[in-house]
Amino acid sequence: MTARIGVVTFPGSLDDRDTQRAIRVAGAEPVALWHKDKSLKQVDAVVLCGGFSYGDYLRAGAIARFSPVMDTVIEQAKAGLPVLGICNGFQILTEAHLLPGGMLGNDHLHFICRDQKLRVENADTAWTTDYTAGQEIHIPLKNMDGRYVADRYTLDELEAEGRVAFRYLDFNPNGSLNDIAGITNEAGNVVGLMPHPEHAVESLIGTGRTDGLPFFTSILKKLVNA
Amino acid sequence: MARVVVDVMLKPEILDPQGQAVQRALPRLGFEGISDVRQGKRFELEVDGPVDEAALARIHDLAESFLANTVIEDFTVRVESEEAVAEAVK
Amino acid sequence: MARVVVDVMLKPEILDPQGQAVQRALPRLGFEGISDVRQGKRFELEVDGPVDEAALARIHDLAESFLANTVIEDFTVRVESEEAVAEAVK
Amino acid sequence: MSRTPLDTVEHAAATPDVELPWAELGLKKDEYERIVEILGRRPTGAELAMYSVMWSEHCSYKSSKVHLRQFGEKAPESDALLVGIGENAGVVDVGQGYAVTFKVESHNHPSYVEPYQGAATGVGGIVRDIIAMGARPVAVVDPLRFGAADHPDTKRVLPGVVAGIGGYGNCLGLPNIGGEVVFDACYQGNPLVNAGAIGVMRHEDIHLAKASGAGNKVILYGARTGGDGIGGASILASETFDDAKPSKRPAVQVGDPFQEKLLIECTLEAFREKLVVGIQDLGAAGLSCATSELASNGSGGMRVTLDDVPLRDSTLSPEEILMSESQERMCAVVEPGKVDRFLEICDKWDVIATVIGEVTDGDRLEIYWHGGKIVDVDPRTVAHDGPVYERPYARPEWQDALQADDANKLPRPRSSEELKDQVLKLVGSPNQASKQWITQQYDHFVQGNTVLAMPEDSGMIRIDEASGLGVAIATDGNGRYAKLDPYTGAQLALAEAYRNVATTGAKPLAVSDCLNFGSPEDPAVMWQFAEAVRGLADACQQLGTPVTGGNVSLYNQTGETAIHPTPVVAVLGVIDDVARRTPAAFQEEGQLLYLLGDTREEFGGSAWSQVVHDHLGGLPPQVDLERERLLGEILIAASRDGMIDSAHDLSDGGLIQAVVESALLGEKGARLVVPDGLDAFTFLFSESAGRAIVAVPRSEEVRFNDMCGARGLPAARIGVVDGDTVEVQGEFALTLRELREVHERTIPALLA
Ligand SMILES: Nc1ncnc2c1ncn2[C@@H]1O[C@H](COP(=O)(O)OP(=O)(O)O)[C@@H](O)[C@H]1O
Ligand SMILES: [Mg+2]
Repeated sequence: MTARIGVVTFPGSLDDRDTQRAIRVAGAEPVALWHKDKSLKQVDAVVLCGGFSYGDYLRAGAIARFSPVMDTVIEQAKAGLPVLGICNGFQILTEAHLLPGGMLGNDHLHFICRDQKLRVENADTAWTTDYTAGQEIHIPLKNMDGRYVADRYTLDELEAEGRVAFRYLDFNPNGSLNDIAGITNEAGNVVGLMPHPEHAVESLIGTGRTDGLPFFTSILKKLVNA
Repeated sequence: MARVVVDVMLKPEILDPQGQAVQRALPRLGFEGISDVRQGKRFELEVDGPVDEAALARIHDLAESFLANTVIEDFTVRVESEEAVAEAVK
Repeated sequence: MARVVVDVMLKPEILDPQGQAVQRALPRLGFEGISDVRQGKRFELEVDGPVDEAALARIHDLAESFLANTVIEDFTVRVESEEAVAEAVK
Repeated sequence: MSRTPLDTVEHAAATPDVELPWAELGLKKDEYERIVEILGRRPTGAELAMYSVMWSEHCSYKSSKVHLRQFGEKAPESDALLVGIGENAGVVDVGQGYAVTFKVESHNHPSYVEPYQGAATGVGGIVRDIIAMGARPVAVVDPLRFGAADHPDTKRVLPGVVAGIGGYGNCLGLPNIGGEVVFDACYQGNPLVNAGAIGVMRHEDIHLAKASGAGNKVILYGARTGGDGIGGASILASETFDDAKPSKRPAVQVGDPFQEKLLIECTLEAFREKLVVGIQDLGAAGLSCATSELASNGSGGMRVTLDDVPLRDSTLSPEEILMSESQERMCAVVEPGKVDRFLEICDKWDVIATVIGEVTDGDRLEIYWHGGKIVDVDPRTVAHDGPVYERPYARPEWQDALQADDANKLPRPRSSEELKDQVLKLVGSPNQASKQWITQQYDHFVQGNTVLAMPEDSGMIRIDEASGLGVAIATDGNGRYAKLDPYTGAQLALAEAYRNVATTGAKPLAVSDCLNFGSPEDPAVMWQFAEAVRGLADACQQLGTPVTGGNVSLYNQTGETAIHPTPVVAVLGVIDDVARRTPAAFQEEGQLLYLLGDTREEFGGSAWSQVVHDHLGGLPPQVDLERERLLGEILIAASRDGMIDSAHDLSDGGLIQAVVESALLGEKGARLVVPDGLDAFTFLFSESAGRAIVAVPRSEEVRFNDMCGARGLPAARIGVVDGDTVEVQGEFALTLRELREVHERTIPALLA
């Protein structure tokens, strides 16, 4: 059997089909979810993909957070459903308070698209077990609002609990505090990050690296072995 | 030191996609009775020295030539006074 | 119909690169004597019906839960009154 | 509502003496008289609005039409061409049942006035052309020209334009895979913001802009209509923009990329369910254009009730509604039985959609407002029978002197040290420096099919996951060459774009262009235009790549001073399997570097003459299209048969520029030897066309040489991929670190 992984399409989602492809490449079954439906079609995990939901008007992710589908995602994530937020998905997760802190415009005020070096800091989350802690990987990054901020207390807590899942290496592309590229919730089922693992699953495409594939194989193994 | 506020809004005839997106989201959040939303920018300038006519005129120039593009935006300049602050509902 | 204005600014302890970029450009434009610039958002809401305490309270909720992300932003709500308008230097 | 009587058709017939503001709307007296003659009465205000925008330079091509005809007349036989010039965009067969549509357009004037929004709405407009053909947009490109890199206004215009193109394209989810950034003082008050888009569809999904089938409904969907950009079409194209008169500033529109993204998705869903008979995007001239073009291309007439158009501003007059250029709107013709489903799909995507009229039996376009008929015209007279001018043209008297001022006679470096300094100066000059600061503001990865993007010679997109079928696109244009000789300059633009596509391993198939020139009322400019079109049409014929569509932008001048004539050419190519694409980066140490083609002493218009001597004169490089074709065939064959691991075309900056780029990209140096018969200076800086460098694995050397020998393509072994310096034996060596510093520092230092 394989796992069914839902990918939510909001108006303005851009990487929904890419994410579905990445799930397929990893050997799982992608399931399209629609923002107006409360139902998650009984999927085993959910990915909130990249894009500009609602144009990212107001704040990135702020309007999407109030869609019907998010009511269910929030409820089930709290009950342990694995949820991965990539870029806009990460922004939605912070707006929904499933992850602490907030996302602001890049400190250099420009959109930035680059092949970004990261360190995997936490290889125990639902989405990172196929990495090893400390592993250095390259994943494409592309965003306007990638600056992770949180108050001192929250930052200290994240660091102390090992909940910084990914950190930027060599170059901080957006002014994120503590070079944070991605974080996890306490339970490790909800993970958000700015870089785009779904764009790094095929050797011919994009930067030609496949460093993003373990996200999808990690969750697949977890779900199949569960 | 005084604070001068420059508000920059899109001209009324110009499409404001951001304001529209906010407005369209309101019913979903259970808000009724707001017939229009416009979103603009607010600049808070901390001015050294007295904010006299001359200073305001200079800030007006700044707003016109730099903070706003008057092809598509209108702006207002005002000194943030005690009264205005008092009126704010925090 | 009345207009309610919600101003949203980044919390003071959070870096505001937009405001900084404006401030850094000032000397180039020949402006001196502005020691700090912060840039935020201004929302103009057109409210149907009277803007009484209850209405303002609702808009306050709206600002708190939606227009601002209070993890990173502060906001103020105010009725745009005759006084405020009069004070504006156009 | 209004106190003055509505200017209906009846009213117009009854009041022949009413004066209308035809001059203010940009019409000439004889044009107005022709309208009166066509109608047999004075036009109503609404009719006049329609004619004035549709007969503007921008929409009617009245100055350029007589020349553009050559693209059709000289079009080479091509099995690939499915839809040619005349539709929203041309369509090319790329095999396996796929068709590709692509086109380039300009948004020059608005981008000068409001760089962010001007450029953003330029992307929005070209993407709607692609959707209107039935295709899913898969990529954008952005050929750009700005004033001097160190001019203060460039610091206003460029960052805004780049942010606007990125802001819109990124938000739409379209990878940006190519373009150009050129600085030259001639573009100071007239930056060129051209934008191109590519779309992919199955053959059976091709849609055309026509309204057929009496009773079919006309549905307007997308954004509400507002008061923005009114008259933009006529004013933008028929007046020289003049900073001193704000009243003439064209109104600028604000784009809403989110709305456009919804338009794409809901349009494609409607296409998938075969709900659409005809479709047209609303761009310049808004509803005037969409209704008259749909009606005139179809079999019947059309009746429209303007009161049904959803408005953002309820005070708009019918004339304004007809002229409004509000963005993110489309018009579809749908059979009555399918209207409900169409509206349902729009509703699913939160897109406002309204039936505003229907196709009729007759052959008239009739538009109603508040119950009165305010337009009753033969739509062909609006859309197709605009004025055609045979503008006078003459070779400018300064042309001879310019060509006589031979760049080959400029002082050349006298020592190895000087040669090295000039190399550094070249690779760090704004035009040759890395454009990464700009291109990293564009999403290259979205859609997950990008095989190659900047700074590769062409952008490449996979269109079929199973077979690896892909398309490539490159845009080029060198205004300096075209200024020296517009005929040759246009051919060089094509040659370069063609070469760029072939260098990555794709077979060039078809061409789109954006022709940016000064005022057609200046005979010298008109001559440049005529020569460029003739050159391009001849070259397309010879290379077998038909022009499928394009755009003309005139009046790019300030006062009497026109920009360099700047024909921008886009070439589209196809590759059977993207796995065989050839990148520009050096891949492996020890691979042999070959220079393909002939190197002559050709410095006219060169980057060297600009950077070192601030000089423009002489003749541009010669064009040999047969050689270009042969070079292309060799590059494609070598990629297909695995004989080369990297390739880079030679263009502005010459060989050294190309070697430095490939070295920095691959983080591997090169040792070069000046081949027999050439001096080091010419070897490094000449801009002879028809050349490329390739890196050949040693195991393939014999096979590769045999192929070039058999086909008669000069191929000289010039060195080897090696180390961490670029070394020219006997002359100098520069470390990659030093080169990178010089190459990558320039643009951020000027603009960040
Ligand atoms: N320079 C050109 N070369 C070839 N075709 C052109 C050129 N300029 C315009 N055309 C063609 O003329 C037609 C009308 O152009 P245009 O008005 O730009 O189209 P649209 O109405 O879709 O914006 C199109 O088919 C276009 O491709
Ligand atoms: Mg069109």
